[in-house]
Amino acid sequence: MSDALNLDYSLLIPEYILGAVAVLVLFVDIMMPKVRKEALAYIAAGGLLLALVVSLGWLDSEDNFARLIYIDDFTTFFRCFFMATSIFIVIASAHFVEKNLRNPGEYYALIVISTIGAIYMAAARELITAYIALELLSFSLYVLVSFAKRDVRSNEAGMKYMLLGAFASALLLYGISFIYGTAGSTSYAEISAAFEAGTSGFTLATLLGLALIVAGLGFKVAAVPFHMWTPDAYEGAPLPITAYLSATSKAAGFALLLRLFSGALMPVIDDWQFMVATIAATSMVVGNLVALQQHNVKRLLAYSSIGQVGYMLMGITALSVEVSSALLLHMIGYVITNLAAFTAIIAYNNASGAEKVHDFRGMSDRAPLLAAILAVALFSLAGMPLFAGFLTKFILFQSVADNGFYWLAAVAVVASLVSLYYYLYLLREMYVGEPPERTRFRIPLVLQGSGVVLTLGVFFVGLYPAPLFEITDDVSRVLFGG
Amino acid sequence: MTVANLVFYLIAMLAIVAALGVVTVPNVVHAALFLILSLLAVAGFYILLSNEFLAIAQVLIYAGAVATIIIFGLMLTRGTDLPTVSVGGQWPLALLASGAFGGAVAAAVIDSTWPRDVGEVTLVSISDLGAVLFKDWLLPFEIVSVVLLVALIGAIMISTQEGEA
Amino acid sequence: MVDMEQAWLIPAIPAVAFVVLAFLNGYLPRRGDFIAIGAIAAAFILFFAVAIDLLDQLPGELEHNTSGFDWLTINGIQLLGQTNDFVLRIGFRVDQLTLVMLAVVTFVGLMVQVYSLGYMKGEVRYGWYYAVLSLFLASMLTLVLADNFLLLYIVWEGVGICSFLLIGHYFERRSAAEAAKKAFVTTRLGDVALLIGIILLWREAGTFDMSEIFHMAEAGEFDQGYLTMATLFLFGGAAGKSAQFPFHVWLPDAMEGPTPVSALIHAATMVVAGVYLVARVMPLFEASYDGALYVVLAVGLITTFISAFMGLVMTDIKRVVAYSTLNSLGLMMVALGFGEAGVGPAMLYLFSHAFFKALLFLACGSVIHATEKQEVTALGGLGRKMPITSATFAVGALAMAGLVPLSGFFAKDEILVAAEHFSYAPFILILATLPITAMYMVRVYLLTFSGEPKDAHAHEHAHESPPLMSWPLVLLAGLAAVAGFVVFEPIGKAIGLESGFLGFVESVLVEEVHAFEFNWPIAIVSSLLVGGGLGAGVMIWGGEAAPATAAAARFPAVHRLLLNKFYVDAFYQWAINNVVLGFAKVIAFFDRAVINDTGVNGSGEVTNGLGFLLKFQQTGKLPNYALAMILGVAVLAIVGFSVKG
Amino acid sequence: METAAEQIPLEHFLFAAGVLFSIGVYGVLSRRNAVLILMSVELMLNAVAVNFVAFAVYTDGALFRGLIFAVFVIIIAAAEVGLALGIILRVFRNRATANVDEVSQLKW
Amino acid sequence: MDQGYVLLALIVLPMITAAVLVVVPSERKDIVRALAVTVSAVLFALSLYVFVDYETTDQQFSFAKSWAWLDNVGVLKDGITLHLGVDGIAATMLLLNGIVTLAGTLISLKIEHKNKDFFILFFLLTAGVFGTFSSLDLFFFFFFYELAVLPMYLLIAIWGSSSRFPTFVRTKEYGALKLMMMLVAASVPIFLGIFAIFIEAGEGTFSLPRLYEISQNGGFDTDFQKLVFPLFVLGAGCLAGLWPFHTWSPDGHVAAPTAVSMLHAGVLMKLGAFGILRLGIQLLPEGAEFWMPALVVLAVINILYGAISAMAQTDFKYVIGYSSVSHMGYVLLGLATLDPVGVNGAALQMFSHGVMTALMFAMVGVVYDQAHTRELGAFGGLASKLPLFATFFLIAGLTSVGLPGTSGFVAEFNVFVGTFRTYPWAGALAILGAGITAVYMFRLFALSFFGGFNLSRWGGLKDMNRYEMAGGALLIVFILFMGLWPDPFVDRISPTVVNFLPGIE
Repeated sequence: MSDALNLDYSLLIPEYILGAVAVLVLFVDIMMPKVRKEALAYIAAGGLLLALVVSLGWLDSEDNFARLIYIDDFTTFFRCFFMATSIFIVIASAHFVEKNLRNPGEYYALIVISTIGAIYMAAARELITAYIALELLSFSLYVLVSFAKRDVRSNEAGMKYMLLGAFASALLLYGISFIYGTAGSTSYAEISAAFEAGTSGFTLATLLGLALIVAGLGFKVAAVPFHMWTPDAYEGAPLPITAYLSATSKAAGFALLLRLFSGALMPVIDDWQFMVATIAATSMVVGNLVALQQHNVKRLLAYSSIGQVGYMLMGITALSVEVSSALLLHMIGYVITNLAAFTAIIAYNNASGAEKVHDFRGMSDRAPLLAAILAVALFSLAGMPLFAGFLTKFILFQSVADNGFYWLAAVAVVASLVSLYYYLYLLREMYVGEPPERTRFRIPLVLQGSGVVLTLGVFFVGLYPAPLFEITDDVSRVLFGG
Repeated sequence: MTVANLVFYLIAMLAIVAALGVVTVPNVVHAALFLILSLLAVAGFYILLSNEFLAIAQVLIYAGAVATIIIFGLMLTRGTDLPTVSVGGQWPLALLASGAFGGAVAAAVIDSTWPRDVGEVTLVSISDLGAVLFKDWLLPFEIVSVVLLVALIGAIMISTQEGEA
Repeated sequence: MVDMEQAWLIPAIPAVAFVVLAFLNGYLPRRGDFIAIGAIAAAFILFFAVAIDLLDQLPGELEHNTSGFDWLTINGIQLLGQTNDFVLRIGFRVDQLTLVMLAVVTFVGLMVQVYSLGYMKGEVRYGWYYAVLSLFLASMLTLVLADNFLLLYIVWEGVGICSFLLIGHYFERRSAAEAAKKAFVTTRLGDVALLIGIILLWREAGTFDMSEIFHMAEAGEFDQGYLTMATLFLFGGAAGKSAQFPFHVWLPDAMEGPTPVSALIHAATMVVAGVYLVARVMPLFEASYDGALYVVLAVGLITTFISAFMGLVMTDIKRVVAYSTLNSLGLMMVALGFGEAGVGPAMLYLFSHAFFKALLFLACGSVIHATEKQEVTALGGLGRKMPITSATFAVGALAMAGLVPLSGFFAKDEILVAAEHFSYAPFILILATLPITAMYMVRVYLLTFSGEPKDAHAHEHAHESPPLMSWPLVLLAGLAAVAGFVVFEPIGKAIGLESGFLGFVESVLVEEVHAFEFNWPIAIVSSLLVGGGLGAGVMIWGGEAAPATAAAARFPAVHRLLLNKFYVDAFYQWAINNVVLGFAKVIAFFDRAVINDTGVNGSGEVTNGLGFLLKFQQTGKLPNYALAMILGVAVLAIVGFSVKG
Repeated sequence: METAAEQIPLEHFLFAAGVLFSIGVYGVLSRRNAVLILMSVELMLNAVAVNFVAFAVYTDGALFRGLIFAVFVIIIAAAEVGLALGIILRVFRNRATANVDEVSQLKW
Repeated sequence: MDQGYVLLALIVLPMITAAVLVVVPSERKDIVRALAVTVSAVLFALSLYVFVDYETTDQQFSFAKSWAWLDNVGVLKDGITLHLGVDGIAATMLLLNGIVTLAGTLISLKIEHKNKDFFILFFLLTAGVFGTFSSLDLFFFFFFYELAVLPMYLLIAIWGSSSRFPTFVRTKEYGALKLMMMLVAASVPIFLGIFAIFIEAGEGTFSLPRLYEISQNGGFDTDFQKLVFPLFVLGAGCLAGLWPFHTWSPDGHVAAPTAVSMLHAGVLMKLGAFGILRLGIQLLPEGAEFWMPALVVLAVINILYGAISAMAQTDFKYVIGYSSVSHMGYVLLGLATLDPVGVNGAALQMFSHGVMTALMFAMVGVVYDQAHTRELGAFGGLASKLPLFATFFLIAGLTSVGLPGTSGFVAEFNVFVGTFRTYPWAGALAILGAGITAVYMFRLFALSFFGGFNLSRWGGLKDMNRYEMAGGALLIVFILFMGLWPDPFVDRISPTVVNFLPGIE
């Protein structure tokens, strides 16, 4: 550690922009009460977009800040990814927040701030930074989940999420402390180097540390059996936040997992591989089975996301350059799809207050475009062709099978079949069920537009994945230092 | 057995007993007081580990601020109930699980061959710590400040009464 | 000049007529009936051309008697150990058997079509009727011309479907619809056997060509047991088409069709296709175990016997004639059961039967046309009102009974001769049926044409049929009377058959043919029996028919047994309703309850149920969640530890 | 003079932290009051901090990253308490209970 | 122009049409109809062109062309190429799909309810089918295979119809759900099989021609083949209605709207058989030889079971539905013989059954849309009031019975011959099945078309409109075409069959 640290603050400009945006939003909210609150959403979206564009400046760079965070293509990729996600969430929130929530300034500010946390989770190559970034994201989410103050379900969800999150943090930290103790460092590269030399003196301590880390991160990404907060938080949280949970929170968890496991823990892959395989398999099975019994759309999508986590964890299990690029591709596809689904649900909820599956009865008559968007998203989630889900699942499963986890891929394929049933259940209500009345809802153009863009994204990933796949492949190579 | 050892055992005993108190006594206020005790004992560990800064921080932040907030919290959430609570129905399972967990930790600790005699246990002076913290670790520090900001905003936003009617 | 190579034209012309009529009958004057008649007339003329060409070449090897083209070819497959082509061929071939059949089909076809001009006038779907009739003739002519089994099978089905369509011509009548269905399905069961037999033969021979297969059979290239099995399957098809026991039930019901159809299809031509087939494949029977022929013999005998008795009690004139057809068909099968020796007599019977049976049906049609009744209980005394019909019917009936010197006499006598050569048992059994046959023919004649009219109204309106209908009757009657004489060598020579009819037919099978000899003793015995039968018939039904009623009253069980057709139909109906449909219902229930509701829905429900059970892990209580997490850590640690070893 | 740390083996601290952590786990699993659960979590976090400091002192003397980690853990823990109490308070306001067994409207 | 674009056009054109339809205002039903008919006609013309222009050459696949779609990224060392091409069987199947699509479109012109949405899904289905038949790449094969299943749920659940029986009800939602779930379940083993093939081949390629080469060079050892082959047979077999995984077929087809029944029973079930051929027999010949006797047994069960079940049905469409199960048994049997004649027959039967069953469903639709019942006993004498309809149906029924002169005979006969060469007992039972077919078909005729016509109840029934007539006539033309002149079909199919069945016997 003799050579001087690079403390080039310009590397952090996108995050500074985000911070400034957050403050600006708060400021506008407090100081300019006459501004329509919807405008806050667009200010936030604009700021995020600016930061996104700026962050593209670091394309193909290989730089680091104090060896804590690395501004490489992986980071740039996730910067863009998280910011884009937040843009869509913010836009989708505009009408919802206006209608259902107070304190819009805090709401948007927290979303923007949490994006910083997510980005640093992906960028960090050092445990302390990674942990703190994770807490930044988590804290924001705790607040956002319980944002509907007068809604008892939101409070309850927030409390459960918060307390269990703290509990999981403690487990994670304890695990990290053992890894720190055995490897003697918190830097990924040094941990990797230390483990490369062998863990003979610390067999059990390493295992315990790994188990705790898997558990702690498993909580963040909602893997069974650390998933229990997920359905409750999804159901209790305001709808856009549910979407945010299912997109950014999950993706950030995987970004961290990818960095950590590929950068630091690869030498002990034999130790954790089957741990991850176990929770991957149980997540796929339990998530998809329990989803069969859900009648609340948010809860249904929560369980469905648990199943999806299972698929993605397979990618961690059989971690390699190929699998990680497939995993990233799947993640992009999944997030785009999920955002499309939630955009449609949020827009429909704004108009009708629908939340239960049977509330969606006759959606195709009352809001045909939204129904189509949701249908596309559901088919994509179920892994049907034309849409992102088919391709990304195919490549992910294929990669996993090719990397020695054929049985896991088999479980995934079957679980994926089960998932089709509950997506069809929702589809049926949307298209076959008779609506209570036939009048059409007026849906704001912004939401329609955002939904259409996301739907086109779903098609894009499903039909022309080459550009994205090349990007994720490059990113994965960066991850594995190739 | 050196004095240091003896002191360690005493502090450890204190910390553990107090911790047990936290998780077992029925009266919540007593539990909170036990927590303060336990946290103070942990501060003792830090002193043993030659880290006064951390000990001070522990006492100030935890035993001072945190414990106070918690007691406030207890008071505010007491409602009509007596400040006593019974243990949850799953305590036997909890005991088993935590016991097993402790066993696993013990096994892991025993199994490992830690570098026993580190010739150079360094005293970290507050100035060293400060220098490193605000230079090498500035980024996490900044992030933590944002975390605190978030917690602040969140706590205020969520617990305020305004406009509730 | 048309020679045998152009024999395919004979069926082609009616086929074209069918296509024209099927699509255009609505746009043609008279619905295009003239096209159909013109087509069959042309075919009839062509028949003479072909016949002349064939007869020119006899005796001796037939040349230029084949024509056709490959219909479907699969190149280069491994067949019988060598790379070969799988060829399906549309091929035509003319020989002596074919010629007999062509004569019958074209002539009767022409007669019936002309007759129909009168009979079907003003009926529904008149044009369609002629179209199907043409299609039938095309198929039937192809059937007799086919040089390979595959083509034979194709048109075999073709005549079946035409039969179905024509029986069901008046499909608005439920009974007609049912009869059509019954006819098709019953014969179809025979066809299943036929197809199996054909493919079995192909499997060993590698070809569908008949003469090749016959050569191989004669050369003993087949395993005899295998050949017997295949041949019997072929016979199954023949039995179905020729309404042999146990497939005989469809034929009487087929009388629901228009009467000319009954005359053409269910008397003269289609139903004898089975007989033709057995005659055609006689080399295979000869090369098989003897049992194969015994089966034919037995089936023929049973058919002859039961139908003779059933004919006695039926009251529908068409049905009586239908049972007489069964009777005749049985007799032909019996003849074929004698082997090569029986082919000649069988074909002779087929030949003459075509005329007198067509005649009988057309005469029945004339009666029905005049009275719109067909129950003998509603007829009677028509002899004076319809003299031509009455006379021609009498000729037909007597020919059927086998009275000297009508055609039936010679035909039946030749069979008796062959039987006597073969064995005494069938000989005596055949003799026993003769008086019965005579009796019911007399009965139906008397009840219809003599005595007092039972339905005055019908009788009053009755009148002789128009010339278009009566002329075919007369022509057929003439032939029914004299057709038998072709057995005599001089007469045969006169029409070009070198050694008489029998020798002509036989020459298709064997090099040396027997010279025809009239067998006086058998002729006398049979004539006595026929005469006795006729006499008894006149005595019983000539007056008040009291003896018949008395007999019926005396033996009610027997009467009922006969009236109910030996309960065979009833048994079939019962079996279909209870066994077949019952089984089908069981299968359908199994499909629904076991495979679908248990297997398919069940697996879905189990999955759903697992979800139901699993969802209760989500208790909503925070400490439980935390416990699950700790347990999860434990599991992970255990997994990690056990993998690590 | 030997510092105290030099006289006490690392394992002792680890054991002590382990016991504290397990007690914290027990508290989280068995307590019904949300605030008490929070307190138990604080115990766990303290144990973690002890672990970090011990490791820092015994194995990472030059860079003492564990120490830094412990500082951050303490800060975060404090923030956590504040935020968690805010949320618990909100639940209590709306439901008049802080008993986690009773706050179970969201389930299945 | 490069011929390869024809196949691409067949796949892309319906997709583009679907996309264009999305932006057509849903009130303009006339535009939707005009567009649908035009595109279907073009598709038909293109498929006919492929069929006519197909020539047997030394090359395995005609019209072949490939487009790089994914480069060699990640696990795909060879990338994924959109490789299209047809052999003789695929060319025939493309024609079949072209025919049925056009006929189905014509029949569906009368749909009023959300006809835009209907045609969007309908064309997606079509694209999937065209794609599966012409894909020479495992990935795209599977892609299009699933695409063909994708629209089924909505098509059935929205435009379908429920059936009520005295003791139970089969709702359209149930039929749709079951069909969808079972078919996607069936793709699970195919998916796994593709994984296995991909891994075992070890070249990171999905290209079928390359995999065939690997297979011929012994790249897949016998044990592997034995293990993986059943995956393909079970998966693809389910789509082909293999007993006991057939129950989606009657219920699904009955519930489906007319055009969907036509396309699904007519073409989609062939995808299953085609899958067995492409993935099973061609890729894993040794596995095929090992497992085929088992498939023979199942196929015979299919034939008899389907036929017997059909006898007990009282609903028009259920009779046809079960007859499809029975007829697909012939296809499976033909394939299972691994005999050139038998496989040839199976391919012919795929075409024949496709056209014939489409015609039957189309005709049932004609009456059902007016009468709103399909109870066999409810009708009678339809032939006198709706003669044209009855004639069309009769032709379809006779084809199903395997009457010579119709395509059914040509196909079934080849199957029988092939079976008799290899498994005579199975051949005999199969022919018996054809006999039973006659029983239920003629029972249906006699009950519904013949007998007296109930003028008071059904006086309002009208015969086919001209579009229905055109659709039906199109199908009949091909029934008779193949029945009377099968050589064009056999010329295309049999060299293909002989080509990939060289090692057998």
